[in-house]
Parts: sequence; C-alpha cells; structure tokens
Amino acid sequence: MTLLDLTASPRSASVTAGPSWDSQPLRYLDEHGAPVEGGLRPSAEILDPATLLRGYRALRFARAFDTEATNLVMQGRLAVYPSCRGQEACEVAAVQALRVEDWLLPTYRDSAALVLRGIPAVDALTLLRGTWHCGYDPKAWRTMPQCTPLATQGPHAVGLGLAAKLAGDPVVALCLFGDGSTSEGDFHEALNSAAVYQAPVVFLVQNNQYAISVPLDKQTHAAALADKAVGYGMPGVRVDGNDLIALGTVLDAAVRRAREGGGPTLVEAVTYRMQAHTNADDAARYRRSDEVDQWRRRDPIERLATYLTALGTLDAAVEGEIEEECAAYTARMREQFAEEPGYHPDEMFEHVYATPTPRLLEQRELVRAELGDATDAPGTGTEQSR
Amino acid sequence: MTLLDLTASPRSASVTAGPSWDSQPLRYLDEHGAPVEGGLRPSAEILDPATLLRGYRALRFARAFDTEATNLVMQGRLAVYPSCRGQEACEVAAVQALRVEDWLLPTYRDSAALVLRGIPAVDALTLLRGTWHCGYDPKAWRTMPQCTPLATQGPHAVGLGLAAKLAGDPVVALCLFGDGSTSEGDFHEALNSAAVYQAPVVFLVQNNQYAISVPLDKQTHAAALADKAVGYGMPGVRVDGNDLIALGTVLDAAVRRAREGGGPTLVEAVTYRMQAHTNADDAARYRRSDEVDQWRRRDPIERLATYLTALGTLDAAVEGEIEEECAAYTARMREQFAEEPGYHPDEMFEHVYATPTPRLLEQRELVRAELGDATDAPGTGTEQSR
Amino acid sequence: MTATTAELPAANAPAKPATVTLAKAVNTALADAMAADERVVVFGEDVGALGGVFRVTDGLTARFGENRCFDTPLAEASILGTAIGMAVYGYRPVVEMQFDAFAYPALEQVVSHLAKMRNRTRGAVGAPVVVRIPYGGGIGGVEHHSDSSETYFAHTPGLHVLTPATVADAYSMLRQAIDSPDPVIFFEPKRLYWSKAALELPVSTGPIGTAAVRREGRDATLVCYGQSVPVCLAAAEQAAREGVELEVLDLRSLVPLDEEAIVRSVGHTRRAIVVHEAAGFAGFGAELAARIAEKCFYQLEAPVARVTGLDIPYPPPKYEHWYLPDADRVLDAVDRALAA
Amino acid sequence: MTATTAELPAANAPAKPATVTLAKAVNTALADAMAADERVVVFGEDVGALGGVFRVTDGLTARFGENRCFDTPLAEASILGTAIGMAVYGYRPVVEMQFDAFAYPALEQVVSHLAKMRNRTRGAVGAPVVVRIPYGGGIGGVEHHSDSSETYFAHTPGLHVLTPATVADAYSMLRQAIDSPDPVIFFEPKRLYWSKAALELPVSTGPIGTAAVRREGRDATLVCYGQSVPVCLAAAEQAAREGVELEVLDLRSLVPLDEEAIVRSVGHTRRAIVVHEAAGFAGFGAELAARIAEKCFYQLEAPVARVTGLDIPYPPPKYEHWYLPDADRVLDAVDRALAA
Ligand SMILES: Cc1ncc(C[n+]2csc(CCOP(=O)(O)OP(=O)(O)O)c2C)c(N)n1
Ligand SMILES: Cc1ncc(C[n+]2csc(CCOP(=O)(O)OP(=O)(O)O)c2C)c(N)n1
Ligand SMILES: [Mg+2]
Ligand SMILES: [Mg+2]
Repeated sequence: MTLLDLTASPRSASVTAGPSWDSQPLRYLDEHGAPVEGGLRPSAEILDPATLLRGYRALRFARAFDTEATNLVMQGRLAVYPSCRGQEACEVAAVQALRVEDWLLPTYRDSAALVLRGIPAVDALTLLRGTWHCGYDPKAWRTMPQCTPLATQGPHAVGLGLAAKLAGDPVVALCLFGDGSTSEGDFHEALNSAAVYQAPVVFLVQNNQYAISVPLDKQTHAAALADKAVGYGMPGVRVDGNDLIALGTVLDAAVRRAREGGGPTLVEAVTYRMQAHTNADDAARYRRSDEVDQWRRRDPIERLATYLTALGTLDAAVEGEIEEECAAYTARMREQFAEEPGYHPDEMFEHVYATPTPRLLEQRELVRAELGDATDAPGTGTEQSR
Repeated sequence: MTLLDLTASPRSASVTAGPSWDSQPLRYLDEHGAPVEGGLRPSAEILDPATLLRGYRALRFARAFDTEATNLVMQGRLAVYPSCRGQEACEVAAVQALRVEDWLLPTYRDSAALVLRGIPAVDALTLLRGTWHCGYDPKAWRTMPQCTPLATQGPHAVGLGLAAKLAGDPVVALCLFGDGSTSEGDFHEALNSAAVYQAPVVFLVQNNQYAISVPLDKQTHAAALADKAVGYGMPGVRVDGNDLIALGTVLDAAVRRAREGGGPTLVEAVTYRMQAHTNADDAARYRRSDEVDQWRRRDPIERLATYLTALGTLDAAVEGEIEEECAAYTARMREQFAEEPGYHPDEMFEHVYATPTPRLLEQRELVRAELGDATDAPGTGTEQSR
Repeated sequence: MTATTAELPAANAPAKPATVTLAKAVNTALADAMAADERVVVFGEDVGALGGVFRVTDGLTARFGENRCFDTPLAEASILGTAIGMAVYGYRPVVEMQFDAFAYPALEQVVSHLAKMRNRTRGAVGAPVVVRIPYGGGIGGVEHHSDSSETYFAHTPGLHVLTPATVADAYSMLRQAIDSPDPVIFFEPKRLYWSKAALELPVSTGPIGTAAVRREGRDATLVCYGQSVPVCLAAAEQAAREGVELEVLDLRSLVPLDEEAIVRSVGHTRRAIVVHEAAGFAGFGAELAARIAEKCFYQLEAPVARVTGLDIPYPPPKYEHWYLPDADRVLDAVDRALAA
Repeated sequence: MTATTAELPAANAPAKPATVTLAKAVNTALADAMAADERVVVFGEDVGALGGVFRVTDGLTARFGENRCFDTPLAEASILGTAIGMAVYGYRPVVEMQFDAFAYPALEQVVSHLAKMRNRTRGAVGAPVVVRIPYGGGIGGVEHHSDSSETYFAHTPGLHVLTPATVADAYSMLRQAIDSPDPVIFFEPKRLYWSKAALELPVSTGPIGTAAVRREGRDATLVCYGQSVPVCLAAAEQAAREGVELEVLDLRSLVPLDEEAIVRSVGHTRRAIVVHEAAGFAGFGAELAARIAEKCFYQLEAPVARVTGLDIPYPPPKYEHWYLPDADRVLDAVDRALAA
C-alpha cells in the first residue's frame, strides 16, 4: 500500500492505485491514533516528533480560530462563517506543504489556512465581516482571494503554475476545492489544461461528503473523486483527510513532483464537514446526527494527540502551553473584532480601475455630496446611515 | 480481448479495459480487411452478410454525399462544409445503432449522419447553405439541430435521456463529440451528470486527431480519451473508428446497456479527419501529408470492401449497383442545390417567440416597408438586395 | 392600467386569505403548477431535501417525489442544458440558479441555445424552460451574491424576462411563466422574499408583458421593477407629504416591455425617473430612458433621470447602503426633474 | 476632437508606409508588443502553428517560440482563468476567443473575476489581460459566428471595452490595451479584417477613452463604432451629395466613454443617430441614446434615433443583409431626424 512513487507513469499510478480506493484511503494512523499495519511509510522528516508537534499545534490553532470565528458570528461581528471544523488536518497540511514563494488558492471554507499562512485574522476574515471583499494583499502572501464561484479558482491555479514554469521559477500552486465543485466545468478545464501544460499545480479536493445539502453520491457516480485523475493523465491519490501524517506525506510528494517538473497531481482528502454549511444552514434537514457522531470519533486532532501522547511527545504541560497560546490568540481576535472598522464610501470608486474613469469620479462626487460634512472626517462605522 | 461485458461494474470495466488502450483500440478487422487474431467477437447478427452489406452501402453513400457536399462548396452552393471524409464508419455506426424513437445529437461535422437518418439533403445542409439555421424538424427526426458551440450538446443529451428515463420510455440518446470538445467544461458536466442520473445516453467521441489545427496531444495528457470514463464511474471503450464491424459491436452493446437501464457509456472512436477542418482551412500549416497518407491506407470503406469481397458478399455487380444509387442521389442533390431557395425576411420575426412581441411586429413592418412592393410576392432569392 | 385583477376565490377557499411571504408564494406556485401538470419538473442545487437555500422549493420533493423535484450535480451549464433537452422531449422544467452570479456559468447555454431553440428550428421546437434566479442586493451577502444581472438576459433576443415585486405577482407570474411556450428568465427579488401580503388563490394579475400602476400620480413617473418597487413606493409616500404626487409604474416584465403603459404614464406626468439596482451604465434603465426620451420627446419637461446602482462591482455588505438606490436618491432626482 | 495624431516616423522607417490589412495591423501590434515586453504572452485556440483562424497571430510562434505564443486546449473558461493567474503572477496575457459566441463560456471568469480582481483586492492586484474577440456579422458565417456581444461586457464594471475601426487604431489601440494595467476586452470588427490602409509605425491615435471625428458635419451626428463606422461614412458620403452634412463620430472606446466628444458634437449638430450591429433592445446604443437625450436635452431638435441590429437572434447568411444596419437605414433615420 505504499503507492507514492508518483514518478511512475501517471496512468499506471492511477490505475493500479485504483483498487485501494475501494477499501480505504491512504493512511498512516488508524481512527484510534495507532499506525496502521501496512499503511503509508512517511519520511523520517515527517515523522520527526518536533515536526509532528508543530503540526499538532497548528491543528489546535486552526480549531481555536474556527471556534472563535463561529462565536464571532453569534455575536454579530461576522456576517457569515463557513466552518472547517473536522477538516483542520487538510487546512494544516495544505499550508505546511508549501514554501513562502508558493501560491495557495483557497475557497470560502479555508479561512483557517489563511491564518496558518500568517495572514492576520482581521484581514483573513474581511470577506466574512463584510468590510471588503479580500482583506489581504494576494501578492504579499502568495495567496489568492478566497474563491466563492465554485471551481473558478482552478484555472487561476493553472495560470500561476504555468507562469512559474515559463519564468523558470521553482514555484508551485496548490489549489483547494470542495467535493461538490468537482462537478463544475471549470474543475475539468483546469485539470485537463494543467496536465497538458504539465504545470506545477497540486489540486487538493477536500471531500467533506457534502455540497451544502447534497451528498457525494449525487455529485458523482465514480467510486472516488481521485478516479478523475485518470482522464487527465495525472496521478490521483485518495488519502485520509483526517490523518495529518498521511496528508503531509501525500502532499509533500505531490508538491515535490510539481516543483521538479513532474506536472500536476490530484489529491482527494476524505474528510467530513462537522458543522452545517454555514451558520445560516440547517443541516438537520438533510443528514442524521448519528452520521455526524460517527465522524466525531475520527477527529483529526484527537487522532494525532493520541499518537503523540503514546510517543511521549505530548503531555499535559505541552497541552497547557498550546491551550494558552490559542486562548491568547482568540482573545486578541475578540478584541480586534469588537472595534467597528472604519470605512469610507470613496473606497468604492478607488479600485475599479487603476485610474478612476470620469464617470466614476462623477459618481463619487454624488455620494460625497449626499454625505455632506461627514466626508471631512475619516470614515467610520457611524457613517453607515446617510 | 472481448471486453464488452458492459454490465460488469463500470469501475472494473474501465479499469481492466485500460491496458488494451495502450496498444490498440478494439477492432474486428485489421487494416487490410482481415479479421484480427483475438479481436472482438461480434454477434452473429452483426456479422450477418446482409447486415454488413447494408453497412457497406451506407458507407459508400456517406462518402458520396460528403464528396458531393464538398463539390457544392466549390460551386458556391454551400457557404462552408466540414467534411467527414475518413470518418464515415462512425457516422454510419452511430445511426445504425439507433432506433427511430432514439435521439441523435450531431455536430456540424455530422451532416452525413443526418442524411443516413433519412433527412433530405437540402434540409440537412440548410445550415451550411445559409438559408436557415436548422433545416429539419428535430422532433420528427428525433435529431437535434447540428451543434456548433462545442460540447454544449452534451447536457442536451442528458436532458433527453433523463426525460426518457423519467417517462419510462425505452429511448436512448446518442451524442456525438469531437476530440477537441472533450476539453470543454460542458463535456465534463454532461458525462458527470449522466452518470449520476444513470441516464440512457451513449457519448461517442470521434477522435479524428485534430481540433482544427490542434493535435490531440495538446488536448489531453491522458493515454486515451476513453480514460475519461473512469472519473465518471461509467464504462469507457476505445474502438477503431475505421472498423464498422467493431464500432457496431461496441455501440450496440452501449445502446442496449443504456436502454436496459444500465446507464451511460463513453465510446472513443479512433479515426482521422482526411480533409482540412473545413474548405476554409489550410491543413498544410499544421500537418504533414505523409501523416494523411498513412491514414489513407486505413480507409474504413476499403477495409470493409476487402472483407466483404473475401466473403463473396461483394462483387463487381453489387458495386455497380451501389455506384449507380449513389450517383443518382448526388445527381438529385446537384439539381436541388442548383435552385436558389426562396426566403422572405418576415421569417426572421416569426420564430423568435411562439407569438411575436409588439416590438418584433414593429420591426417586421419596418423591414417590409423597406422592401416595398416585393413583400407581395412570395420570397425568392431575388429579394436579396433591398 | 390596472393589471391586478384578482379572480373570484374558489368555492372552498378559506374565508380569509392567508398572509404569506413572497418566497411562500413562489413555493405555492411551483406546487400548484406541479399538481396541475405532470410535465412540470423542478431541479437545481439543493432544491430537494433542503428545499433550496431560500426554502423556495420546500416540501416539493416530499410531496411529489424525487422524479419531480431533485437535486442536481453542482454544474449550472449542465442544469440549463439538461432542462433544454427535457423541454425538447416534452417536459416543462423549472430550474433554480442558486444566486445571480452563479447563473453566469450557464450563460452560453442560455444565449446560444435556450434563447434560440425555437428560432433556429424554424419554429419546430420551442424550449419552454423557466430559469428562476434570486437576484439583487441589500441582504448583506458576500461578493457574488447580490448581482442584478437582468440586462444580460434582457438584451438577448428570444428570452422573456420577468420579475415580480408583489406576493400576488410572484404567484401569478410564475404560473404564467411555467405555462409559457417560450423560455422565461424569472428574476426573484431576494430581499423581498420575506415581504408579506395576503394571497387569495387562484390569482391572476394580468398577462405577461403588462406593467402595473402601483400608485397613481401626476407630477412624475417612477419606472421601476423588482426590489426597486417598494423603494419607489416609499419615495412616493414621502413626496406626497410634501404635495408631490408620483406615479409608480412596476414593469413586472422587462421582455416583453409594456411600452404602451410607460408612454401613457409619462405622456401624462411629463417627467420620468427610472430606478433599478443594476449598474447604470448600459443597464436596463438605459433602454427605458432612451425609449421614453424617444417616444415622449415632445411631452418631456425634463431629461429622464436614472437612479441606479453605481458603476462599480457590487460592494461589500458594509457599503451596500451607499450603492443601492434609496428613497432619498429617488427624491433628489425627482427634485431635479421638477426644477427643470 | 482630432485624436488621430500620428507620431513622427522613426528615423529608419521606409519612405513610403506600407498598405496593410486591419488583421495585419493587429498582428504587427502583437509582434511589436511581444518584442518590446517579454511579459507579453499570446495564447488561445489555434493561435500557434495555424496563426489563428483569421491569421491574426500568424508567425508569432515561429518568431517568439512556443513559450510566448501557444495553442491551448479547447476550453474558453480555462483560457480566461489561466490568463488571470498569469497576470497576477506578472505576465501580460493576450488571449484570443475564436469568435464572439465562443467567448460566452468564459463569461463567468470575465464577470466574476477579471472585472473585479483589482476591486476585490482593494487595489493590491490588477488583472492586465487583453481579451481579443473578433465580432460582428456580414461575413456569411453560420449561427454563433456573427454575434455582437459588446453590451454584456460594457455593462460589467471593471472592464475597458475597446473596438477599432481603422488600421491605425487597430495597431495603436491594441498596443495601449496591452500596456493597460486593467483588463481590456478588445473587440475586433471581423468584417473589417480585410480592409486596408497605409500604416506608418509607430503610430499612436490618442489615449484610451477618446473618440475620433471621422468626418465633420453640421446637420446631425452619427455615433458609431466598429463595423458601423464605414457604414456611417458611406451614409455621410451619400448625404453630402444631397447637401446634408453628417458628422461621423467613431467612439473607439465604449468603456471609458468619451462623453465629452459626444456632447460636443451633438450639442453642435442638435441631432443624433446611434448606429451599431448588436440587437437594439437594451443594447449599447440605449446607453448612448439615453445619455445624449439627458445631456443634450435642451439642444436636441429631434429624438435620438437608433439604427441597430434587429431584436432577433442573428439570422442565417442569406438574411443578414436585412438584419445589418446599412447606409439606407441610417439615411432613413437621418431623414426622420431632419424632418422633426
Ligand atoms: C458557481 C457556483 N454555484 C453555486 C454556488 C453556491 N454554493 C456555495 S458553496 C456550495 C456548495 C459547495 O460544496 P463543496 O464544493 O463540496 O464545498 P464545501 O462547501 O463542502 O466546502 C454551493 C452550491 C457557488 N458558490 N458557485
Ligand atoms: C465553444 C466553442 N469554441 C470554439 C469553437 C470554434 N471551433 C469550431 S470547430 C473547432 C474544433 C473542434 O474540434 P473537435 O472537437 O475535435 O471536432 P472536429 O472539428 O475535429 O470534428 C473549434 C475550435 C466552437 N465552435 N465552439
Ligand atoms: Mg463539500
Ligand atoms: Mg477533432
């Protein structure tokens, strides 16, 4: 079951990997946090306890961030929040697989990946707070704006990867998708083009089993989403999305392959969306709680905790430290979001073009005139009613 | 190599069929018209000499029609014509696999399939003559208008198939594609949806190696287009597109499977576009004549002729008869196209909606006024200049 | 122009009509159409068990079964194309695009096929598909959830483009759309989904292509549709307190356009203000303004004003109150028109 | 308004400027831009070995190599999206949509990403992509090969929309489009690909957003662009023989729009006829007519007329001469305007 020789011909990799998907996705740890008999064989680097502890910290941090963001919705500080609870291992592994100069293409569900990349929480959550669309500089963070129109980020990843390839830069683009978005035409066009260009792109599908209310079996008749790789002549790998070690192993191999000119890879991470689609959704309408309970037992954080505890790497003291770190971070988040952000209507006109057209300048004057004196003061939330 | 038990699980069918694609597509006859050792084993019905002769006649007829259409372009009777020369076996097999009540979804290249279905040549060639868009009644002929926006006919086929399934009608939709169009998002969305709905659709890709000037290796990195079936969880079959017997065998199985509720199948027919993309194209810019010569030796008509001659089914007398039939048909075509067709500007306004809107009636009056007295006369070509 | 002519209630109708939301009116129209004609099928993303993200299809699968109302794979072009195929076969598909901006992937199918099917087949085959699109802003949505995309469709010959603003119209117009032999893009003003009114069934609010005068007035005409109708009514209310009487004309149908009603009203008031949420430049209001300026050339006392969304991408939630036409902006335009 | 200011020829320029087709002018602009800036890359369907179906990219791969000009898989959304990614990375992609109607699959990428990239990133990242679209009719093409789709794009905030009508503009405007920090939809009037004129390089015909007076006149202004420019010039020629002097204003840029030039001209002639090939209803001409009617309200002697394509799907080749605005139809509108 150590199928990760991605340098083998794509065809045989995907085809011969096939049968394994019928049974279990690739894993290192079982659901109880014990190494699986005959499972993946990660590199020594990945299994290094210090690395693993860093991963564990990141998982805990992602969960804390996600929990706090959910709280912020309830307090009315965020307009909406699509939680990644249960999918933290995918968020962490995606970010850890990349270098600073690599590009990440996140969706609306991947806010945790943004803060893991280092983007401040207020900037990362700007979209969901409603103060602007994208709150960070994509070039500075090598992170595209979170993408909402499903699968449309796929072709952007191809463009970034192809650009890097043509420029001779050893840069990789990692593109996140949900399972539902694999049905969109843009998913297909992106994977097909990436393979033709042999662009350095890793496509990571977080198969969390649902697209809002629609379960996977209404999304595809294939035995696995990773099967789709076959039609593009690229390797497809199905991995346990709640097993950070397995994910790291697979993504490292895929990223290395891309960086070395081996072309794109499709990775399907099998995981579960523990919360409703967003806070506005009512999951009880379409799934049973015992299904959720079953997945609660496969929690990616507990699984690694058990393993690290068994290794002796994790103990109460370290847990305490991490707890404190997380608490401090979320306390700061709460503080930052308690302040009403400043914003001014002028900004609506500033970024439509590099230089505003005469028409936009006219419209800016109109809005300014409506505001009257308020224009003199720097924009604040109090300007909301005109 | 008799892989046509499509009732087996789609997955295993596609996966285990895989290796054969690396070598040769499925065939019954080799390039010299002799049965291949260990090749397909067609049914007795298909191998029945009377059936085969019917197929051969159809091939000859398709070639004659195609040749005449090309002549009509040179005579200025058709505005443009995309020839199917070299692909006649696909045209014939597609039509022969269907019953009257089944639906055919042709592209601009499949005019021969239209006349094989029985549509009069003037009606079939209306689009290319420029007298209207679609010249036949799609419902009467169970044949959708020839589709130009690439791959957009795929979802229509799904809709027709799903409609039949929901209505409980034993009706199948056969959808034609070119190799290039498999890169479009609509191709993907159609195949994926068809598989999810288990709709009775057969997708037949005529892989003629080019999309205008773009060769297949710039269209896909997969070893075969049939590989794409794997990602949809449907059977994929790669067949020699110049071997009518093999095509018939494969399509019969796929159509039967669809009709019996077994869901969709993807068939890749490996063939070659002998002519330029259309008469307006200059193929010398992107391919060498020796490549064309090589494919000339794989001609689908000659191949079957050799076999039938060896069987004793075909002889000079029968050939002569067929020749005469074809000549009579094309002579009638020439006659029909020599007449300038009648057309009247009123028609532009008649079919936009079931009942013209006031705005359209106004515009019709405007055009009528411009025509002056000419409106009284039934429309003819002489009205062209206003 | 009194298009709102409620029919007599059925014998067994309740004495008092129920007060329902616009979303519920759409839901009821779907259910009644499905009950009346088994060719009517409803499909789209999340329309089944969930009942749609706005609950507009709530209960349809439970009542009519999975063959009549079903979830599709997440692929808008395919949803549209499947509907076309089913329509050709003989069904009456009603599909939902989850939000305005998520109809864009289906635009090729709409423009190159749906709008042209009857025309290209010389009248042999129509494509009676209804495409329901919740549209417009003011709901605090993140980007891509508040577009007003009606202009793209209204400019495309071959489509009918409707948009109700009242509960009764939501019901009546959707029933008519489903009965239409031609494709209808049915824009549902999503901010008004939760607006309520009494709904007495059956109701028929006048044929497709007729506008409705929502308030009579003599000083200027506010030409509007969808979410802008209540905005214009509020402006008219306010103006009335200052003695200015504004006529509010709810177009209901963008294609076909009730030019007669527009010309009649503006011919009378001699001033027109066109109001919609879509960006103004080359927006639907341009057609209205151009047409009014042409047809009422000798009656107009002031230039036709346009009060529309700004010519910017739809802004983030905190900014949208600056973007959206509101009563104040409408009244400013009225003042300018009256001063001209 | 004399936007056509040719620069001095370079020292080593040939004494006599070559006469070239508009297609060749575009080709030369692409080659010169690629030579001047190695960030410029050209890709699309059949643009490589074939040189494009209109031969506009002829020779680029041979000269600059496959990394600078290359064929893509047949997937327009992906072509557009790839261009966006490359632009964000630092390239200057110029992509070709093979025909007007084949840009529709890319509309979601254009509307939801290309047009909004700078805006949604608060100015941090632009998307300097040029999308070349051969458009318009009159070439006897089968369905889907003759659409005029400019309105969809002009109505979408965040895009520049340009369309040259002369050989010099084709060169100059494309160079400017490639240099623009913002996305440009570059509509190439395909019927004019084979029109010829002398082209002296380098040439700069005035900045983006400026219109050009192609003929001066005092009796009415013909406002036009793209393929309608020669139609209007022909009409003006004919009118002049009858003593009517028509001003022909070639917009060149639909977004930004040179409102000043329009108002100046119509303020002077007091009559305007707007001409384009796209369907009239809610077409770009509606914006022009509405704007003129508003800004020149007190100057206009007659309603602004629109001479446009009919409100029908683009018809088959044999019918297109009835569909297309021609000099006669323009002159009929002029007559009506002069009689008002
Ligand atoms: C093109 C498009 N269509 C529809 C939507 C509405 N929508 C938002 S999220 C979603 C479900 C996506 O499911 P999946 O891809 O599995 O991602 P997940 O939310 O599970 O992470 C839908 C239908 C959209 N954003 N874009
Ligand atoms: C959506 C779309 N994009 C581009 C085109 C222009 N076009 C017409 S045919 C063609 C090549 C198609 O190749 P293929 O699918 O292999 O079919 P073939 O012509 O070889 O039969 C192209 C690019 C089109 N018709 N539709
Ligand atoms: Mg999901
Ligand atoms: Mg081909």
